[in-house]
Amino acid sequence: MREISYAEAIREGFSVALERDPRVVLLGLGVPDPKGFFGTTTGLQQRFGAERVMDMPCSENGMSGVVLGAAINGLRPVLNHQRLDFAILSMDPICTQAAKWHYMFGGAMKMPVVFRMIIGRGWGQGPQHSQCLQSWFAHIPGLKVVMPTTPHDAKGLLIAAIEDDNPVVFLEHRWLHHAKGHVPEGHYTVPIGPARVAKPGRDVTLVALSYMVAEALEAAKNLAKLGVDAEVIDLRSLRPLDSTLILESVRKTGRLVVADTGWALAGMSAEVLAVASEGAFGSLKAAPRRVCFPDCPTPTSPSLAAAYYPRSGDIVAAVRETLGLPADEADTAIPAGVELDKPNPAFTGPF
Amino acid sequence: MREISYAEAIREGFSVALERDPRVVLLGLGVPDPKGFFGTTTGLQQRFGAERVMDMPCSENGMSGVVLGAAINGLRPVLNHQRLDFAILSMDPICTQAAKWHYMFGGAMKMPVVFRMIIGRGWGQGPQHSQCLQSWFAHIPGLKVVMPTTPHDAKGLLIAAIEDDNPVVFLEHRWLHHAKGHVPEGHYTVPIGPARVAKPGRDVTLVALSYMVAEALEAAKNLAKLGVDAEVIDLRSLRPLDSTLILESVRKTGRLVVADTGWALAGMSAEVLAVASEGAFGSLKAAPRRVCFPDCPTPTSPSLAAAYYPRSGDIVAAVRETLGLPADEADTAIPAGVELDKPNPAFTGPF
Amino acid sequence: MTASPETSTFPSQIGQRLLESMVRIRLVEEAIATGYAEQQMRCPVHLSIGQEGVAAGVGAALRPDDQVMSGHRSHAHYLAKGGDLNAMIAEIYGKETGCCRGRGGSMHLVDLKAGFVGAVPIVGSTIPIAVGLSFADKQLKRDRVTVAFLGEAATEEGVFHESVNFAALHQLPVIFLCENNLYSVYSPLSVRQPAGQAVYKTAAGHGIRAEQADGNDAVAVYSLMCDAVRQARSGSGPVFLEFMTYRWREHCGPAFDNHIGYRTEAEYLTWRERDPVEALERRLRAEGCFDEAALVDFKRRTSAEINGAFSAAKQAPFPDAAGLMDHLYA
Amino acid sequence: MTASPETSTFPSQIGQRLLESMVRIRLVEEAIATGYAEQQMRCPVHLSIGQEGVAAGVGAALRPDDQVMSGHRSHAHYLAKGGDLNAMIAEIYGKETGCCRGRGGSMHLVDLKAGFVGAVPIVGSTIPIAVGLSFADKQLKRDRVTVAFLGEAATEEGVFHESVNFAALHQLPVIFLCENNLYSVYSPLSVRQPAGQAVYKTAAGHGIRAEQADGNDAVAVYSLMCDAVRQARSGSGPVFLEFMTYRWREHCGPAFDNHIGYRTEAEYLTWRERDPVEALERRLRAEGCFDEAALVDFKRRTSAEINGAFSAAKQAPFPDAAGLMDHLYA
Ligand SMILES: Cc1ncc(C[n+]2csc(CCOP(=O)(O)OP(=O)(O)O)c2C)c(N)n1
Ligand SMILES: Cc1ncc(C[n+]2csc(CCOP(=O)(O)OP(=O)(O)O)c2C)c(N)n1
Ligand SMILES: [Mg+2]
Ligand SMILES: [Mg+2]
Repeated sequence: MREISYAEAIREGFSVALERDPRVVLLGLGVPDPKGFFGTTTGLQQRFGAERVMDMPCSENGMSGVVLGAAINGLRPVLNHQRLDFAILSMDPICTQAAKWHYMFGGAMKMPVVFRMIIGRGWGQGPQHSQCLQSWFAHIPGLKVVMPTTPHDAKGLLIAAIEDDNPVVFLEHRWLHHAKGHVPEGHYTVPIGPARVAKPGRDVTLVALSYMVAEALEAAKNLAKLGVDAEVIDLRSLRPLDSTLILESVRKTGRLVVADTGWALAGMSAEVLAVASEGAFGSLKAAPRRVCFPDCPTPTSPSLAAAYYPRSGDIVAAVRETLGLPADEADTAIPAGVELDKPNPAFTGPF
Repeated sequence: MREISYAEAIREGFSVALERDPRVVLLGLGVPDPKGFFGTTTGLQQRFGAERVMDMPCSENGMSGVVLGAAINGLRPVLNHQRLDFAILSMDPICTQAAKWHYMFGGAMKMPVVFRMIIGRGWGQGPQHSQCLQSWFAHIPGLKVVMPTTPHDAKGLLIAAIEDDNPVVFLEHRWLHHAKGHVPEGHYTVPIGPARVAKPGRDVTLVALSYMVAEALEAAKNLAKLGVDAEVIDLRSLRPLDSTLILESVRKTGRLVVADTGWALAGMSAEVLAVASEGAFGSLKAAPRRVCFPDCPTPTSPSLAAAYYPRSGDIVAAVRETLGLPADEADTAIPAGVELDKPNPAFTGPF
Repeated sequence: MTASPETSTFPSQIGQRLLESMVRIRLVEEAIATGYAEQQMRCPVHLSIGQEGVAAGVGAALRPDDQVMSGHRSHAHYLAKGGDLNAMIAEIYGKETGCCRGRGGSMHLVDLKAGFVGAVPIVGSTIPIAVGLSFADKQLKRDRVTVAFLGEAATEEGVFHESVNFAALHQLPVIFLCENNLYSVYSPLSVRQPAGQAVYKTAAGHGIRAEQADGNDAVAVYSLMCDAVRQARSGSGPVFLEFMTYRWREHCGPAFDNHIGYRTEAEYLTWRERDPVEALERRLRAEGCFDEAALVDFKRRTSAEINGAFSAAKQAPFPDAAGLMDHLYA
Repeated sequence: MTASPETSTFPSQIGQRLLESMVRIRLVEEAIATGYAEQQMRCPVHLSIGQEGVAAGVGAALRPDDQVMSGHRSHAHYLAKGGDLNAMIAEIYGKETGCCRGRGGSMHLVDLKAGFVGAVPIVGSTIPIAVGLSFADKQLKRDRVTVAFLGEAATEEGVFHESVNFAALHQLPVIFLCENNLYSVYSPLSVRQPAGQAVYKTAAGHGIRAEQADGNDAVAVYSLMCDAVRQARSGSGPVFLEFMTYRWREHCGPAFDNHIGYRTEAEYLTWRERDPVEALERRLRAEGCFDEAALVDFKRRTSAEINGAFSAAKQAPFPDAAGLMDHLYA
């Protein structure tokens, strides 16, 4: 089975989409840059031309409007942001415009547009280059929101997003880019909506998204050593949200820990807990737990970043609580030699 | 006891703040307009001068930055928006800048600024004049977020917000403006943080915010007729969130219905359910329920608006579910003569 | 006023057309104003009475397949571009037969067949979207032109500048069409833009052609627009046009509000004197090509059409609540 | 180049001061570049090597109590404004002794005592905040001036225009200080702004004074700035200054990257010839007021100061994890 990195999978997804449909265009600051937008666009401009793969002015708000107009008039644009934080300048076109036009104009027009945003993590990213605001987008009806974890899903969901007739927010975690995994060649899609059982298990449900799926899988491995069989669910899609799979799993395991890449208050983890308490109330055997960013802005210093970004040990600790197992400080200790501002080498895949 | 309207209470709050502290300034599109910004600023420019109560260009993003700089340099500005929807243009200055500067500059400076936003409701407001995005702001550490329901709290929380050294998002529901209630004269504050028991009860906890508190109180009245004694909690403050009071109530009643003015997915209602299932797991006797906007943009037509905006009957129906009582279509029927695009006359207060 | 289009001799045909276009808009808007008291139209309405010269001149200079976007004050633009009157009135009544099936209301008109691609009330938000329409047209090698209608306050939004910069960069076939009516709601220009500054000059700062002219002279609007359309369609890049005009009634709603204090009755009366409809009528008369009988007949027919639209709208069904989730996703 | 400040005769004193300011910045930036390989500074760093003329000229024209804001590339601005070197280096190392106590990193410098009020990496976001500083100064009748440093790409953000409009409207004492180094990361001006357009002209569109000059001529920067400061401080409103310059190294990080293809080695070499430090040295020499011994001594002292800052930073403690929640709320 062919294995390529997540970044290469994105590039392949773009290639396939650009090839199959002349209406697909890629825009974004640095999209054709020599570093290939973290290696995700390398060679695309050379291959498909500067009219279809293009740079743009530093005008996130305006350019988000431009891609909406282009979508109405027959193109299928993908607007790329190297950090989600930059896309915050365009909440109006994304959430007040794109999300609503099909509905509020009574179905008169479609809005096939993808807003792709990359999320940073690690020391130096700091308060304004690592915000994980997936819940903002997921909150808005009319949008679709995906957060693929594996290279396979990255390519498949990217193509699905581009082929979708609705605005899709495509969120990519920088720490997944180097991860390798099996990726089929050519065209395929992963449907937007269904979550994925990343690892089946019976004792506790770990619902995770994006990079935190890697940490959850690592946690599951360590939990196995404690005799705990964890089921890991990779949400993949935040809107629509696959409540069915979440509820099925929780009904089976009776215990729930949610691991998000962002903040807790009114975040995606809150939604998953709400879904479980509404839909699987009788099945829950213990209070569910959330593993999220601490409730403060992201600090830059490595010593604070180490205390800030949640890791597999935090998930293990939360699972212990749901199982009534005694806490163990070793869970969250930082293994010697591990540099917390780089992706854990254990996660270079394949997943 | 003196009773004045919510709008008058806001105006009084501004008056008191402007009088006590020369550093307080009010900015916003139409702040000094002849209609007095829905009657909430009438006469203030005449009294305090055009330098302290001023109009501005149609530049929400830029002006949000301007008030931050003004706050750093010694003023205490309040930026006013006639619709929350307009403030969406300024998510960067509010959430990426204001919320983080005190923290990320190591405490070097304070950011005493208030972003006041009014939320619309009713037919004609439609998809872009009635968005209730309180959860977006509540999600962001570094902000404080309040949503007063009563005239008393409107004035007290407004003064508290202006006197706070942190950025405060002050959310006001248009349908509360005319409601009357007791409001003390002169200076007083309502602390940011604590929720309020709007009506004590034993059988079910209704957590509501802003205008939905009025609907929840109406629901409580109708539930009493069914022999159900509901406790109504008015959140008032979304960040910090008063988990203690929520948990106390849920531990007592064992049942929870949350009524929000906005969407469910990753909204404030999700957070309240999450808090309850984490913190009062053992006490919950039935699955909690959420009463929110349906999961679509806000339609304009009165016939759709009627089906869209949640009302007291929806809360009653949800309470029935938590109590295992049979559903009754009469709950949600629209009483003859009620015009759903206007505030229910039953809610003209006093609360 | 930097423009001097040839305006002294013009075909009587276009004069009559502009006059009828303005009269039709005026009659529709007045019918809305009158009907508003019945409280059956309850969404916010922003009337263009007094500003019809701009819409008429612009509409007449465009091809049916050219496209237009607008903002909160869009009735006139919709009608001038050939939008369906029945669908507009029904929309304002919130009916299933409305152009948005009642989902939108007055501030969200659409008629794709007529090239009226959409309007929204967030000031400035359609400007980049209109630029995007022209971007796609250019990419797909269509020779259409797009007009982005905007009020002068929209030029204070940063997105206006981002849009102009991008349009200029790619030489897109888009016309930024600014109606400067001196006010944003109750706020005069003096509290929003620097003294002595003119809106078209700000636009010109981006290096594009920008002109200012009298918006109450429909023929001048038409001439300047024809020229701008020629430039845009030929691939020579965007144009910014500013037309000075004035709304007669309150910002939002059917009433007159000169008495509440944000502007003077005298100012209003000066502009009232410059009624674009009467001005053109006078001119046609002077040039000996005013067909009074034809206009009377046109008004009669149009009134009947409007009455028909209103009674159809009133009788039309409201959207069924069962369709609440329609069109959430395509 | 519209400016022609009197630049042929200038006091040798200011020449020496500008030279030392540039040299100090250069030495600090080179020390960061050298130390970067040790991988102990890991936050993104955006060096100003090649652009020192602008920072030096601006810093020298300001009073200590005047204020400055900047963006991602702010080391030079911070130093030129008198920011604490030790606190800056410690901040880049993420240490508790850093100017943000390690919470910020290179892209978030602050030194209120020196009037360096803050920098953030979101392009354009400090521009309106700087305008807000000047707004408060005007309201509180202080005679301070504020400088908003920005790259030429920041002028593409709508918020730049909103900021200029507001500053012009209220005649605020703010100077928009644009360093045009031709690139935004790897993107040349040609993919971002219309051909033939100059940034200062876009700014001038708002009706404010706007000038362009050579940013590698520190004396020219200083002269123009002195003039702009006089205007702003006297209440005559904002000024926009564009200084053409060039960064020598990669956008972010310590390396040279002319080989990767977004710009040519030839272009780089042309600008390398125009080194602002060497240019001023040559000029001082020509005017007979170059004190070589003093410069050698200055470099020696400065290197010692820098070494001290680096070793102090390396030895300083990291923030204690227990303080994670410090300063969440005031
Ligand atoms: C972003 C935004 N800010 C504020 C408003 C409130 N608002 C509605 S219409 C309007 C006036 C806009 O003035 P202008 O663009 O000149 O158009 P006019 O009403 O004069 O036709 C304003 C400020 C809004 N709808 N959107
Ligand atoms: C809003 C926003 N968009 C994009 C970026 C990514 N970015 C970081 S620095 C930079 C270049 C800005 O160029 P310029 O303003 O000319 O400054 P220079 O780097 O040339 O000094 C960009 C685009 C950002 N930080 N913020
Ligand atoms: Mg106007
Ligand atoms: Mg640059």
